[in-house]
Amino acid sequence: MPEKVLMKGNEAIAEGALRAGCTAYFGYPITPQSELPAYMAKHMLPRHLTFVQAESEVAAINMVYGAAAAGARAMTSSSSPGVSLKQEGISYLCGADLPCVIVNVQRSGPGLGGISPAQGDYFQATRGGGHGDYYHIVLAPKDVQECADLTFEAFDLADKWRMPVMILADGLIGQMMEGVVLPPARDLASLPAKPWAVGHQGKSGRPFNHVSSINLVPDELEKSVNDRFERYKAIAESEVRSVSTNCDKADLILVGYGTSSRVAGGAMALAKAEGIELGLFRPTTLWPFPYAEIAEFAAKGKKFLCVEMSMGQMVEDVLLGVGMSGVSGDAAPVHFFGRLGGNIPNEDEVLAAAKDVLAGRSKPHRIGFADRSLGSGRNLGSNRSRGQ
Amino acid sequence: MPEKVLMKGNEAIAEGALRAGCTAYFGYPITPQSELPAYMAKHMLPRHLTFVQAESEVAAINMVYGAAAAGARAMTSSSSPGVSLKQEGISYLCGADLPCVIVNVQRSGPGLGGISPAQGDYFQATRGGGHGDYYHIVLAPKDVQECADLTFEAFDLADKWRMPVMILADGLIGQMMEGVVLPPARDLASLPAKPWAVGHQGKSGRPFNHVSSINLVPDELEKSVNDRFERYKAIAESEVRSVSTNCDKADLILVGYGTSSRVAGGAMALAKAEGIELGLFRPTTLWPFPYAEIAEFAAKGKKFLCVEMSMGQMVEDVLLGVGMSGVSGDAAPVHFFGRLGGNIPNEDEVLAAAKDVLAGRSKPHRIGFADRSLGSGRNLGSNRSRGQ
Amino acid sequence: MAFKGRVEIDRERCKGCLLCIRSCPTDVLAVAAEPNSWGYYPAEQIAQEKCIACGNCFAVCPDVAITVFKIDGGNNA
Amino acid sequence: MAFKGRVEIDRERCKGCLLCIRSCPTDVLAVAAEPNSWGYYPAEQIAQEKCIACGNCFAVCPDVAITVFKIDGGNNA
Amino acid sequence: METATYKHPASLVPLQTKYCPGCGHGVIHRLITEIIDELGLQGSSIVLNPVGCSIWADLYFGTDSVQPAHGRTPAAATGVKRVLKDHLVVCYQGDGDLAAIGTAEIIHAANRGEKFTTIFVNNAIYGMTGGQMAPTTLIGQKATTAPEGRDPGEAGMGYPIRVCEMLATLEGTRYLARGSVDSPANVRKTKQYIKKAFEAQMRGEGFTLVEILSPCPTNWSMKPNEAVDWMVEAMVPVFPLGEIKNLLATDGVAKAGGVAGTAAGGKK
Amino acid sequence: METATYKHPASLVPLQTKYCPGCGHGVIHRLITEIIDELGLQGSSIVLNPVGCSIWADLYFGTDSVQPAHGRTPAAATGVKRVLKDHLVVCYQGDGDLAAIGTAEIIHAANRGEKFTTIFVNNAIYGMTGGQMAPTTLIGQKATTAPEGRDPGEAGMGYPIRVCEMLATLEGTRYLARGSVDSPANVRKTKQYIKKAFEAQMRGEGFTLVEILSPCPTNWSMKPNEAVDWMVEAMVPVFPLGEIKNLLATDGVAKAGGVAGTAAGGKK
Amino acid sequence: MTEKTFMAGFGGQGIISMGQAWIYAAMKEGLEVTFFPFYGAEKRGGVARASVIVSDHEIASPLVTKAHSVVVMSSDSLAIGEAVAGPKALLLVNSDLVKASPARSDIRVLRIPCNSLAEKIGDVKIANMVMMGALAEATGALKLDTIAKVFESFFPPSKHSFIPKNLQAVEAGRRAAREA
Amino acid sequence: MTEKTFMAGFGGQGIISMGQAWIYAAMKEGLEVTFFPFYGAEKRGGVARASVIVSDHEIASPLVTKAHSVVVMSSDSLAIGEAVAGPKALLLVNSDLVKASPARSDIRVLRIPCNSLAEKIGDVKIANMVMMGALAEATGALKLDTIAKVFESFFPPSKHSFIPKNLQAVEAGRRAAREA
Ligand SMILES: Cc1ncc(C[n+]2csc(CCOP(=O)(O)OP(=O)(O)O)c2C)c(N)n1
Ligand SMILES: Cc1ncc(C[n+]2csc(CCOP(=O)(O)OP(=O)(O)O)c2C)c(N)n1
Ligand code: SF4
Ligand code: SF4
Ligand code: SF4
Ligand code: SF4
Ligand code: SF4
Ligand code: SF4
Ligand SMILES: [Mg+2]
Ligand SMILES: [Mg+2]
Repeated sequence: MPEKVLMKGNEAIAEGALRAGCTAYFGYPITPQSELPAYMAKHMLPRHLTFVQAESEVAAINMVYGAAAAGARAMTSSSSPGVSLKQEGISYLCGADLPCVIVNVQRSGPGLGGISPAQGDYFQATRGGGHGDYYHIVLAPKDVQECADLTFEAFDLADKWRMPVMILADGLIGQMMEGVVLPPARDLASLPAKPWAVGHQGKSGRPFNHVSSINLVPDELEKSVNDRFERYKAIAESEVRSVSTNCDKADLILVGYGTSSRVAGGAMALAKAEGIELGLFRPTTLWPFPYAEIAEFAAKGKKFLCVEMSMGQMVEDVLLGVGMSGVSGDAAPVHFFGRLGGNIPNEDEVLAAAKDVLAGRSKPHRIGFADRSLGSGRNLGSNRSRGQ
Repeated sequence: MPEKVLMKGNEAIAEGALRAGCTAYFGYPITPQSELPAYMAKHMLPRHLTFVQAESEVAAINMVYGAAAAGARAMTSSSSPGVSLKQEGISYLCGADLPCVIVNVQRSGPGLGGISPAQGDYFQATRGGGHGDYYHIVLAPKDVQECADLTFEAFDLADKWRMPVMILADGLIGQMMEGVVLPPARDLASLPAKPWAVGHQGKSGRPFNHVSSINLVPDELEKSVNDRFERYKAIAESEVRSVSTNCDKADLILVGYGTSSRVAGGAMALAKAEGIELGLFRPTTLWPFPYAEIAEFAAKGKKFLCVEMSMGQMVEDVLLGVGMSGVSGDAAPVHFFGRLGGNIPNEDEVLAAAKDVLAGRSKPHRIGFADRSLGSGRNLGSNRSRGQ
Repeated sequence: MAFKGRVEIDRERCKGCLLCIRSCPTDVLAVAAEPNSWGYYPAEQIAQEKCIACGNCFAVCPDVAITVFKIDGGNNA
Repeated sequence: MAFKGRVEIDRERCKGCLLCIRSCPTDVLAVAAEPNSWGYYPAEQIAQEKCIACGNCFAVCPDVAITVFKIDGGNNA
Repeated sequence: METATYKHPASLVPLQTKYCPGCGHGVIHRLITEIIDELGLQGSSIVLNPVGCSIWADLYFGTDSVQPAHGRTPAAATGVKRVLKDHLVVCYQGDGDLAAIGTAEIIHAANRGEKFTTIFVNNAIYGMTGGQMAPTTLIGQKATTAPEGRDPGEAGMGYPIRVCEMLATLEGTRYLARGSVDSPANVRKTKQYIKKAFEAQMRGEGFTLVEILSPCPTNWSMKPNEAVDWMVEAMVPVFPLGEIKNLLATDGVAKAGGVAGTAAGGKK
Repeated sequence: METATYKHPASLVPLQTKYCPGCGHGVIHRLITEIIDELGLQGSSIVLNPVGCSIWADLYFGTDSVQPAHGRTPAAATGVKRVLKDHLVVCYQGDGDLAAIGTAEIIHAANRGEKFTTIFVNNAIYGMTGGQMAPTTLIGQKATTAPEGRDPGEAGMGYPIRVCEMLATLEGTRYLARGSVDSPANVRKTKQYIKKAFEAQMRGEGFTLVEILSPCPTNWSMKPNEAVDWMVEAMVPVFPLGEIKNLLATDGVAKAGGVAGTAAGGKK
Repeated sequence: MTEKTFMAGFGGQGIISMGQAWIYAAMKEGLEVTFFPFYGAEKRGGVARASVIVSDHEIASPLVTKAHSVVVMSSDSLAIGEAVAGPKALLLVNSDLVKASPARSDIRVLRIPCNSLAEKIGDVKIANMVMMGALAEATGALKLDTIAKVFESFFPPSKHSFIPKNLQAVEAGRRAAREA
Repeated sequence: MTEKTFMAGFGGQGIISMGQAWIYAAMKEGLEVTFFPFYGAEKRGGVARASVIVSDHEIASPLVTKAHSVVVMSSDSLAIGEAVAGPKALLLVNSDLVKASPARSDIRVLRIPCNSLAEKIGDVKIANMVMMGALAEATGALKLDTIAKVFESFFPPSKHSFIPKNLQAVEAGRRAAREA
């Protein structure tokens, strides 16, 4: 087995990208992902690969657009406000069917908010914060190992499906250090050909390639979107990923991704120690979301407790999944526990929330009715400094 | 009764804003809303009001941020790609609790897409295309009269709840001309005071005001978001609006907003002529969405057919509403009919889709499974030109 | 260095902007009386023989509707 | 135009950057031996009597930790 | 015997364009493709066409093309050129695209000395969206968003931006020239500017840009010939023609003439 | 009897700042607030603090404040000033904020002649995010994103941008000066620049900006005194101090000295 | 009464102003109106098209798909106009420019020599007003009995001198429709 | 075995490198590790804190809330360290800088004079390594028997000359913990 190395999540994403054959990185500094561009600068420049500190996130995503159009495995990374600025660009990338990898190491919002970890960009990532009908694959690493592995795979998925793939991490995942076994580096020559990319037209003799998202003929544009959605359907069928633990034995399933799934896992262990069985369901792909899996659990009458570092976003997908089950929402109630603003839920709070659900002490989550059980536990993530 | 005047939707939005006391407009040109800034320029400059053609949509939304912070009734308008660029700014406005009005006259995406009417930005508008947990009111006018009326009201709602209010129209609504009775102009002196705004501190003697969205102390940021969500709850309770027509008599309810609701209304009339009863449910507020109303219909076992100029976005909210009903999704199935790319559904297609639902010929809409009944009807919105 | 020349104008390509006409030093061109199928009144040669193949008309034509030919042995210093 | 002067340094406000020290023309200031409660070693007056109230130390102090007093009648041309 | 001395370039697709009669884009397309032909680069050229009337350009250029978001053409061109270092990369931009929404992108591409060539079509108006004020709109010139004319006074609409002169202050720029398509002579000069820029790019020198004054009869509400006259009378005095900065290896002495004059532009 | 001749300004909140020891932001805050005191504008001043280390500025300025998105400070200041025409509006920006992400916003605010004053703190680095390259980073200067130093050559990292010289090409700018906080004398000169700019703003003249060279010992990995020395030795030669452009009504003769020199900057 | 009209013609032929005048007059006659011009990206040329509806009750979809009446001003727009025509629709063609005959036989065709009638009045630009008069007459949707007054508020004062010619054009159109 | 440690101290005291060395050594001893430093916006000063977990099985939450062991390097961080300490936790304090006594009585306190031990070895900067030695000894979580080899790969070659002193520091810490 190859050696384990110690890395930050941000660095593992960077190294995973390099090993996947990323030859063009464009980014703009922002906490808590700045180690990522720094790592790229350090390792790409000596190898004469393209590293550009762009003038802004908007420029960075459009540089990715250009590099991807030219056939490179291209990447950008940022954190929440910076990712908002990329929304037009992401919509263009999707509209032009360009593969690339986009990393969002989420921090707390809205607005400038804070720089501590959060999961408030789930809607943006999975519903297209940009304009128009589009989706792209969203992968949520839960640890440093997955930072490397999922990023490595992201480039393949992007090329395979000709779409951006987003790595949706958060400040904790990005800043955390763990041991990681790195995937072996790809041989650039082994990467798939991109006959649609621009460049070297003369040598190949193919017709001219035009990378573009415009189509002013409604029927044609409609067809191109329909065709893209056919691809989405194929992706939903073949690429959806999730991990279930102990869900058969338990009546209540904790649902969380990334950091939240780690905390939920901790709560599950605490519960077990107290003789309470809890399940854990972790979507690894947030788009496509594992609706069918949720529906199956719902059909068995399981209860759900969604754990998020937000006011409740993924919970909507769980509700939609339950809606596909054929049983009524009352038969498979979905509860929610969230912390935010840079606060990370802890195992004890989650366990307490789970006990509340099991004991019938808490009401299910109601979209648009804000009936949320929000903790007010101790703050460990505070950056308060002396004197203020 | 005051006289009816003939106006484009874009102009009615502009005039509604001026009558509501909008004294500061910032925008960047984009089809199909360019008449709006042109109208503003023509009518604001001679009155020495603030009209600025900004260097970009990003600048425009941040100018709105400044003007709103200074207490003005401020507004910006754009269309889909431009609104994507405003997402960071919108998140900031929400995070700083600033009132303003943002207009999106939607065109077809993703990317550059087309310039013809579409409704592909529903997710972006209602789920926060920007980062972090936030919502804001979204109003969907269905005709030129509502362009004026809802925009006029939008400023009041924005001030009342201290949040941006979005007018979500589309190219058809914006470009269409109809007769409209304009609301009487507000007396600027009668507008509510804004003790939180910056300026004139010396005269008032109040403590200094700091308009900001930053809070690096997680507990404090969490509290501020929680407080804001309490406000959201109050809004959901008091500001939700919708119009139901013939829903009691019908087994199948057409659901649509804006242009789609007009077309659905046309289909309903055609159906009636054939002796078929259809209902029409039109949300006027897209956020807060009338979930309770949908749930009530679902509880009565109604079927739904969502009509959108998209691949299916609002339909998710209808599904969520059904999920709140206590009946299973099978008991109140939700179907979907969409046209896009600048194609506008027509009455006949919608009627045909409704008949399919009633006859059990079509499958319900499945999120993530792309089981959609997309028409391929004749294209009337095409801009194909000769010779190409 | 003037040559003897000749121009061809693609009537259907021409949009009738008339910029070629004003730029011709020898008044070879004028607007046609009949529109093309797009409804534009194209430029046409009214004094082909005066053409010196200078390429001015070609230079300013936004629609590349003109081809200029140099007639060999037609040098007239 | 030099005056007789005096400076006060807020030990707790001072972050020990020592920029004041190098800018004092008459070497009034030096770094203290004991840290303040933040752990910084602040500037302190070692030759208060040499102060000419020039304000140089104040001018460069990033933490506005210094107040300069002019002592009236203390002109010494 | 006859020889066609001036004819349709091979790299220009033989299509009727969607541009209005008398629009300058067509001439500029021809110049670019003629040079691509002359340099034998058709099979290794990439044109980035902007959002603006020249959004159609990819229909007309017989080369590979990339169509990025409005104003971000220089950023996308950076991505393309960094990947395809031996290709001719042409970044085609309008004045709204380049000098308004894309200001940051052009300045930083120029400052980084990106090795592509920008063709900057200055028609002092937003063509595609129907005649709004551009950053290069002249004082007093009418636009839908400046119905009484651009007013840098009370309305605070600012002044026409001289892009070449502004970019000349950046060290990454090697060649900045301003041409015009008003007359055969200026069309020919403009072609020489573009050719110099393309050649410099292929030699791997730094950032090159050719600004081209170009008529938009439609949105200026003029006939094509009036438009051309107005360019000469009104635009050229504000946007002086010539090589604003030339630090090219082959051109010997550096010229930076245009800049000092403009610095005091506030007094004009 | 004693009089406090140099003391804490009334408009500066008496708090220990969060800035690092030897950071230039503190001095600059003091200068601004001293002038606000002198002009009697505390109750009618609005400071817009950027995203950058000076994100904290609203804690320290005893005035109303507005905190906009990173780089968009000039856009937000435009909104504020257009609404509150009789207020002193101070737009405080770092070099990442102003010269990178906010390039378009500063250029267009300047070109429109917006009647606020920008205080541009040039510390040649991204302070808050931990030492990335800024547009004003010097050639060879190390940064986390330029681990071997800024390299305008193969790495294509571009050149330090001289903001005042670039803005001087825009007609909307009335007063552009560059100061430094390296020494008492330069601190005093800088104060005069700021005061001129504020006074011009209150007279309703056009766009005014004072760039201030400022140390970031933390990210330069230097002691405060080394940082100040480096400013004088390394930064000032690249960013010459003085009034780069002065077209103020009260200052008589227009100066635009800095600009011509910079135009040929490519050769330096 | 609901009259759904589809108008098509070459850009610059005044399709937009015809539609606007039509619904303005309708509004003044107390009707509900809606007018949607298909907008394109080309600045000049291309086919200009509009959906125009006037009705004595609320109008649902503003999109005309099965038009009661279709106006075709140029030969280019004949095909598109025919395609939108509903069963038994009325097709008004500008016979001066449209030489071809419609393919459909299930619709009623009225040929109005708009250009020549307009030229007779002295301005080919008012061919659209000739057509509007014909449309009113043939459909009966608008009375146009107060059209003189209506034009006064429709046209800005600077254009009031053109009103008499426009009225003549409308009248010529009505007559042509009656006689056709 | 799972050892959840919370480390806190004044910025610049090497909290981050202590945590990194700790988990690096643990990883080399075959354990699962996770380290999360709370990151703030201030560049200098403020309390540096880290959640550090080593375990012989997969680690769930990387966040330490009920710490088994707490390291407190400065007086500032005592309160915060105590708050995170779990029941019967072990609290290691740098007795040279932390003069106050912990408020909690349910926890075991070890006072290690890190600074003075480090100064004795010749560099106050290695106080953190003294603490690391003490932590290993007191918790038994790490053996540190191959620490010399571990340091060789942990430190970049340019810093290898400092390894002997670091080893001495670790050893001094172990001894101090044994004796405390
Ligand atoms: C983000 C965004 N904003 C605005 C637009 C609308 N838009 C299209 S082209 C254009 C400007 C065209 O002007 P210019 O760049 O000068 O090109 P021209 O048409 O004059 O050649 C604008 C604002 C858009 N497509 N995308
Ligand atoms: C949209 C966005 N991008 C990036 C950031 C991260 N960020 C915060 S401050 C900053 C730059 C700080 O540098 P500068 O403007 O030079 O100010 P300084 O800290 O040096 O005073 C950046 C990139 C952000 N907050 N928002
Ligand atoms: S080539 Fe010269 S002479 Fe001949 S038609 Fe053209 S412009 Fe006239
Ligand atoms: S310049 Fe070209 S398009 Fe214009 S009239 Fe002459 S031939 Fe026709
Ligand atoms: S005021 Fe002048 S002389 Fe006195 S301590 Fe300060 S710098 Fe020295
Ligand atoms: S300049 Fe100020 S902060 Fe720095 S040492 Fe002197 S008094 Fe202290
Ligand atoms: S609108 Fe102007 S720029 Fe656009 S094609 Fe027409 S003339 Fe050319
Ligand atoms: S990081 Fe630099 S700019 Fe920021 S506070 Fe510290 S010294 Fe100042
Ligand atoms: Mg233009
Ligand atoms: Mg900086």
